[in-house]
Amino acid sequence: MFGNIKGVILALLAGSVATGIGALYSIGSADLPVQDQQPLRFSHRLHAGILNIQCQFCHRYATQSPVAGVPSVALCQTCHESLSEATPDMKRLQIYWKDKRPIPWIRLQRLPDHVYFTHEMHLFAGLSCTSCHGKVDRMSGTPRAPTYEMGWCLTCHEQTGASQDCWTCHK
Amino acid sequence: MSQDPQATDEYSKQAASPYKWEMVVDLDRCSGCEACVVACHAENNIRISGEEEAAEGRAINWIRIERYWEGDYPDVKVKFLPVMCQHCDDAPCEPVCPVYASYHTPEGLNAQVYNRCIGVRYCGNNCPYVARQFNWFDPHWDEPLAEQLNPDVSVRSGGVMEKCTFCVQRIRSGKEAAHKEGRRVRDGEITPACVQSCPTSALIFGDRNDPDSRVSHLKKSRRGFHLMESLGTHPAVTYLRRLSE
Amino acid sequence: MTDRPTVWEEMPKINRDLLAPLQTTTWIYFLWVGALSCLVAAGAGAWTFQIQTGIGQTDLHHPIFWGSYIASFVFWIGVSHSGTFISGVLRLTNAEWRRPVTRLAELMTVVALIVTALFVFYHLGRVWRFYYLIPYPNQRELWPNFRSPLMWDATAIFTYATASTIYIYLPLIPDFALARDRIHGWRKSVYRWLAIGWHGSQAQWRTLEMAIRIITPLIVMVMISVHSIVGFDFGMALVPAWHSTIFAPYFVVGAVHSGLGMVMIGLYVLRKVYHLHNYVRTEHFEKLGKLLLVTTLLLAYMYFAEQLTVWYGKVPDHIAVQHSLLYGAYAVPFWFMVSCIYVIPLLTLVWPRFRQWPVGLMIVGLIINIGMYIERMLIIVPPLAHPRLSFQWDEYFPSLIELVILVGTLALALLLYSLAVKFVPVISIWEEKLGKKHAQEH
Amino acid sequence: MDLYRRTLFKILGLTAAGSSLPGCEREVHNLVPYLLPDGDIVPGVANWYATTCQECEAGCGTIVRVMEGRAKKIEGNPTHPVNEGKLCARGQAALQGLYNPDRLQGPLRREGKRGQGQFRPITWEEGLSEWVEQIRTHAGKSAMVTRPVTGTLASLLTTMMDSLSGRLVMYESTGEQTLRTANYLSYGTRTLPHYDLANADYLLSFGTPFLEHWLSPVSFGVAYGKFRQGRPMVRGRFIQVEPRLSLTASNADRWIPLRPGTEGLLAMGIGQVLLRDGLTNLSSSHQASFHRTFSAISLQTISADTEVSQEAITQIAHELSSASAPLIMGGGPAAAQTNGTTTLILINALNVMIGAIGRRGGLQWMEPQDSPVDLANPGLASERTLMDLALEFEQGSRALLHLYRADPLFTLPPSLKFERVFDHAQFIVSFSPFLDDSTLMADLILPDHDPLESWGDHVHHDTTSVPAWSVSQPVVRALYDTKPIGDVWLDVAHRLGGALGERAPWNTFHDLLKSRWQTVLTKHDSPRSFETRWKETLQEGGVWPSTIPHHQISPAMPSVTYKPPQFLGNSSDYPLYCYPYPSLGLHDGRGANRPWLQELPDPLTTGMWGSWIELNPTTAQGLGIHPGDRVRVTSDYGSIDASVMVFPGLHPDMIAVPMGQGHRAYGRYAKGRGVNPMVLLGPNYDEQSGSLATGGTRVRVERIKGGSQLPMLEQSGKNPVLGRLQETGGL
Repeated sequence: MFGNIKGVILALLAGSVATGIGALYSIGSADLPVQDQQPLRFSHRLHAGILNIQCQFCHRYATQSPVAGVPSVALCQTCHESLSEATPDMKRLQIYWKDKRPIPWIRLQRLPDHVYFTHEMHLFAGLSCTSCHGKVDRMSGTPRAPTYEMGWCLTCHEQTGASQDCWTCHK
Repeated sequence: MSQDPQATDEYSKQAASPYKWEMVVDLDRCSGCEACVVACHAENNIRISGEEEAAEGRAINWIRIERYWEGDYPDVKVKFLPVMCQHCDDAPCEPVCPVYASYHTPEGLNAQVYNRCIGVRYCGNNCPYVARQFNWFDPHWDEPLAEQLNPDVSVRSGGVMEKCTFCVQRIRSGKEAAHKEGRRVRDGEITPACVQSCPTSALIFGDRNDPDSRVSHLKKSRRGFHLMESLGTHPAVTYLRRLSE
Repeated sequence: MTDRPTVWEEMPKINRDLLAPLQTTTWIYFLWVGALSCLVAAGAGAWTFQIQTGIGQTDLHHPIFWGSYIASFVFWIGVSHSGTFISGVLRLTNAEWRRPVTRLAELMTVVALIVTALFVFYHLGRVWRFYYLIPYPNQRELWPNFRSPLMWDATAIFTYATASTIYIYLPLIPDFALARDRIHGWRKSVYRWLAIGWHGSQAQWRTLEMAIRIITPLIVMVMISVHSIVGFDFGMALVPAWHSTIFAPYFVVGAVHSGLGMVMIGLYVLRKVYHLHNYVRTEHFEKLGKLLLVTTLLLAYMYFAEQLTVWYGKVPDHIAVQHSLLYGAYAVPFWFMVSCIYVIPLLTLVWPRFRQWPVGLMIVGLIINIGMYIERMLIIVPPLAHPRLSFQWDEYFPSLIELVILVGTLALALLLYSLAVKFVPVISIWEEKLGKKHAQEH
Repeated sequence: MDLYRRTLFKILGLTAAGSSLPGCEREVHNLVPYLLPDGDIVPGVANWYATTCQECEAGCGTIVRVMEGRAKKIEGNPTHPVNEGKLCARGQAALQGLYNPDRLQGPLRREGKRGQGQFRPITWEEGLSEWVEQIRTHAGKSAMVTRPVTGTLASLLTTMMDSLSGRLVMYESTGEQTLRTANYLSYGTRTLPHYDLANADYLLSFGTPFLEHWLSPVSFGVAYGKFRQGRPMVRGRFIQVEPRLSLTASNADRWIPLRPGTEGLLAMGIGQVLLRDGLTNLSSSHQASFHRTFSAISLQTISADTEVSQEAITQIAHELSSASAPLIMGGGPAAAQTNGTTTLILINALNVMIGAIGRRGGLQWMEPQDSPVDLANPGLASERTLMDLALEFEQGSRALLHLYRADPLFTLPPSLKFERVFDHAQFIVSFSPFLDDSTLMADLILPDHDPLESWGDHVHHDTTSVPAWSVSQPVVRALYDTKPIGDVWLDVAHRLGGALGERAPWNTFHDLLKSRWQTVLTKHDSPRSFETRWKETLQEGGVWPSTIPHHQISPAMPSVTYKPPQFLGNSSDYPLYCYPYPSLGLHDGRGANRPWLQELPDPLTTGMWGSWIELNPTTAQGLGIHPGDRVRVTSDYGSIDASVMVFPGLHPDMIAVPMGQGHRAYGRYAKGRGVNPMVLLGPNYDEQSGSLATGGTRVRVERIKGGSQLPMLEQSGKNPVLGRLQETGGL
């Protein structure tokens, strides 16, 4: 009897501690709802993969700005002007262009306000887009890294010898 | 201006930073005009506390001009003392933080990581300069005042300690620019908002590791002193005494 | 002398008397618990409001970053020392008269510790991030800062809570077994579970006594260290009038002082309510009164030493604080506090006749605790209110929300204690019997 | 500095007004890409645009940090000669004018009775046609009250009001009208000199609040820094003479308090000693006239009346003569008395005696320069002129009132009865972007753009060492349905047609501005095209020559007799002098709707978000008043209630009250906050300049029930014992 109760207590304790630690371990703040309902279906696999367009052709501010930038409708139009409106999505693009309206893309990559991140310095350090964003050229929708949590950033900073000072990334 | 190639080598090493930031406050120049106060508010998204909170003693100022009266009429004198975080090398606020929200950067800055802070406020007690300010509530800006907020600086939520950062966002972008050109930051290239705005140039900012920088020269001035030197906090802010008769 | 009943004859009566609170409940008790629950609900509501809107619901502002929550934290942890000190020290010194007092005091320790922990949470600016304080592996690869006295504090309190739970539990096992055998209904199974198979064999008694003998000196050491560390929270800081070596011992003695006062109150009330006059006798009050006189003198000595040093030293930062206490903004509470914790106890307790008067001793205990609460506030607020830059000097008084939370938490402590009394025999039955046996043997 | 300049110009872009910017998208979950790429704009990277500060008349050059179409920060333009990259608190708070939550978002028409504050939104077409109708109805009866404007806008407004036979009145409550009058009498020019503080080694200032708001405070601030610590081995010495220890005085090496209004007398005493001890460098022709003026009153009497000891007077005189580059400035409270002009003439004469005229480290006038725009400055109006205007409205010769960023109902004492204008005006049009106290009375509100959304220029002809012409450009797109005042007037000119239409052939104010600048920028036969030069001008923020010859002034000693100041109210009922002073942040009240400035602690009392009455500690004690007590200040003209702050640096016979609060309207931050000390003032004028003698009213102070602590930065101020220097490591 004595042993039994001890066992139960221990099991309960161990269980709750493990669950608690597990929950606390992964707790973070950078998550966004994973939804990919963009105003028009855009395929990175098609553009970056099959057509082999370089990332920075569209995301053209990546080397000079903290943000990589979303291409303007005008930039889409440089190619799409000469293409026939084959799909409904391409037709939708034309409507935006004719209405002179920007496309209200839904944001999937975002860091919390307390994080300072700059594409500029990461590209300057020689990182490629895929190091963080994954194999974009194989993703049909909008690519999204599994997580942009602090531990994930730190792993790379540790490996590459980049600064691990808090104020490098926290603002 | 240091063009020493070794300096660049040093920068590529991560262990020690080549910079030690220092501010000099020349009390003989300071006129107490408070341009720095508004500059700091504009640059650092400091909340508008409002009348009620201000009356409670909760108005947040990363830099404040303390005013001390001396003597009685007609021999009255006023002394102004701009006080901001002194970025002490032996900062009393750092060891007491239970979660490392307050810590020392390799560049000699006394950092506060807002999202790590849980608001025990021990650091605030332990700062002899009362430089640390606390967000008692979530901040609020009447629309569209929030359009002005600086995207380079976080908006601090309620329950978080904050204080002067020497405008770390400006330091960061200054270093990035220098790093891309493979050189050291030049003297005067980085100016915190208060230093930039100060009409009388009472505030000077620079790298104390650079022997030719203005702060390195001014630090050696015979007028120089540190606030509460006896506490041994080794501040990175040097005051230059106001001369009087 | 011969017609006096033997221990063995007295046993059933002891069992009956001391298990009575567990078995019978009056409507007054329900009223009392109901009233306390309302207060607790009000406190909970106030805390929820504070979390929702912000810690600014307190009257705190810079430079007074700590106020009534920390003062209450210190106060309650002081109260928690009563149990350990009385039962621990008295057990160590084999003081026979301790027997009816220990359990009651140990219960206070546990209740006070629960309340103490709550104040830490009230105080946090972002309480929903409290887990940053816990050392555990996490994806951020961050640990808490063990250089911070607050982490020492958290560790010490956690240790103390664990140790005192064990400490109160061990002597409870035989009593739980007794309750298991005497009480029916749903509680029986709980008692059975808690009694972990106690059947009073020689081996079990030997083990229990050994365990108590080991843990008693340990818990006394933990107790001293815990309150020293609470003292370090202040003593380690650079705040004028905090930065002092006397804080650690002073806090320990102060804790015992208010703890003894609290025990005095508890003892009187329980004796009155549960008619325990046979067990809690005037002799116990007298002994406790003597102890209280000792702590009064010790505390007054330390306080005097500290204030004299400041006064003679004339360091401006420290003098500013002392001035505000002696004849400045805090003079009224200061002198009130001095009367409460030094003057009144001293003037009353020195009289042997007074020490024979339980009501008077209870009132002195109450006064001491009121005084000690104010003393905690005066330790924290005036030094914070007088930073070295006199431009920032300020004053503080708890806000309504703070007061509601404080009262709610006091109600919670009383509620927990009242509930515990319904569940745990307030006087250690087997120790009482053992005492009787010893008394007869001698 | 050179280095900074180079990197700066890389980032100083051209105006953002024309480019396609994302709208005010609030949804953070949406990414809004540009429809059309804009070469200048990189998302996430700040652009800086040069423009001109319009928060006060100094017109400092500024650069504005703009990110994704929003203005983030205003800093001084490092190349601008006026402020050399620096900017004061008020200039930086201009952002809160742009993003003020209480800005008017489109034209409004009054509903209900005048002054009730009920307005209905209308379209610009409705508003403009009604206005044109009113101009036609009240032909020749227009009047316009504006804050001082310069440059193209000034010339446009002048032209317009000329054509309409209207009257244009530029008014500023701290316009230093007295100084201009005195300078005209002493030096023969109304242009204010450049005070070469940076190169002076001794400054004697009679009340000038040059570090707060006087003339060009940032420019003075820059010079003050150099005056103190800018030269090796030379530290300028600074004496300030005034009855209240102002922020400027608190920086002085010595503050000499004196009886209010006796500054001229003290100047006379100093001059007397200079002449007596032969310390002047006057030509013999001058000697006699100076002697006559300065020896009229004995030194003893002077000392008794001013309350400044003879030793002090003598010492100052000797210090002046032994300094190598002494400078004397007068203004502020010294000018705000009935004898203001006389006082300043005497101070001017002192400058002549010490040879400061035209000297390095003295007073310098620049040679009048060709300006890109007409120097058609109609001159600032004094309060007397405003009274004339009020009379015209009363008599019916004026009927249509235009208001442009002037708030006379707030800034003028009610005792002047300026509301007569509003009572008699048939129709009132306001161009104010805010519903201020005067605009509240308007029939039609046609809100102007914010300065940061508008084109404009600024001519610096006073107080600068070099002439400068600055431009303003829109740094952000207009937030609301407002129209720049220049465009509105041009539009109306076209609608009215006729001669007026011919005189205004431009479609927009921008066209007008460019055409004005074309004449100047191409005048100096620059090989480059105007467009290139114009772009450069916009990038640099204006044009300014590096050096110019100084203008020679031949000063005169006008015959003046010192007259003691006259006060309204007898000394037995009203024992104290009332001294309203412009607040550092709110100035005359225009900053009151900016929360940064409301929360900016007054540097001396550290009060925020309200009004207070300053009393000398001894006076307060005598009246049984404690800090924080509520008091009523009463004059013959009105009364105000506020709480007391004890102020050690105040003449015991005075009370001081900061201006800027007590608005009836002007948005949520200003409305109903504090009290307006102008209520107390009576119609007392300086005879020669027609300026209101703001220091010329007597008051009494009584304790009333209640008492509330004003928000203060100095928290120890709650306790009068505290607040003195304890330990600061020895400043």
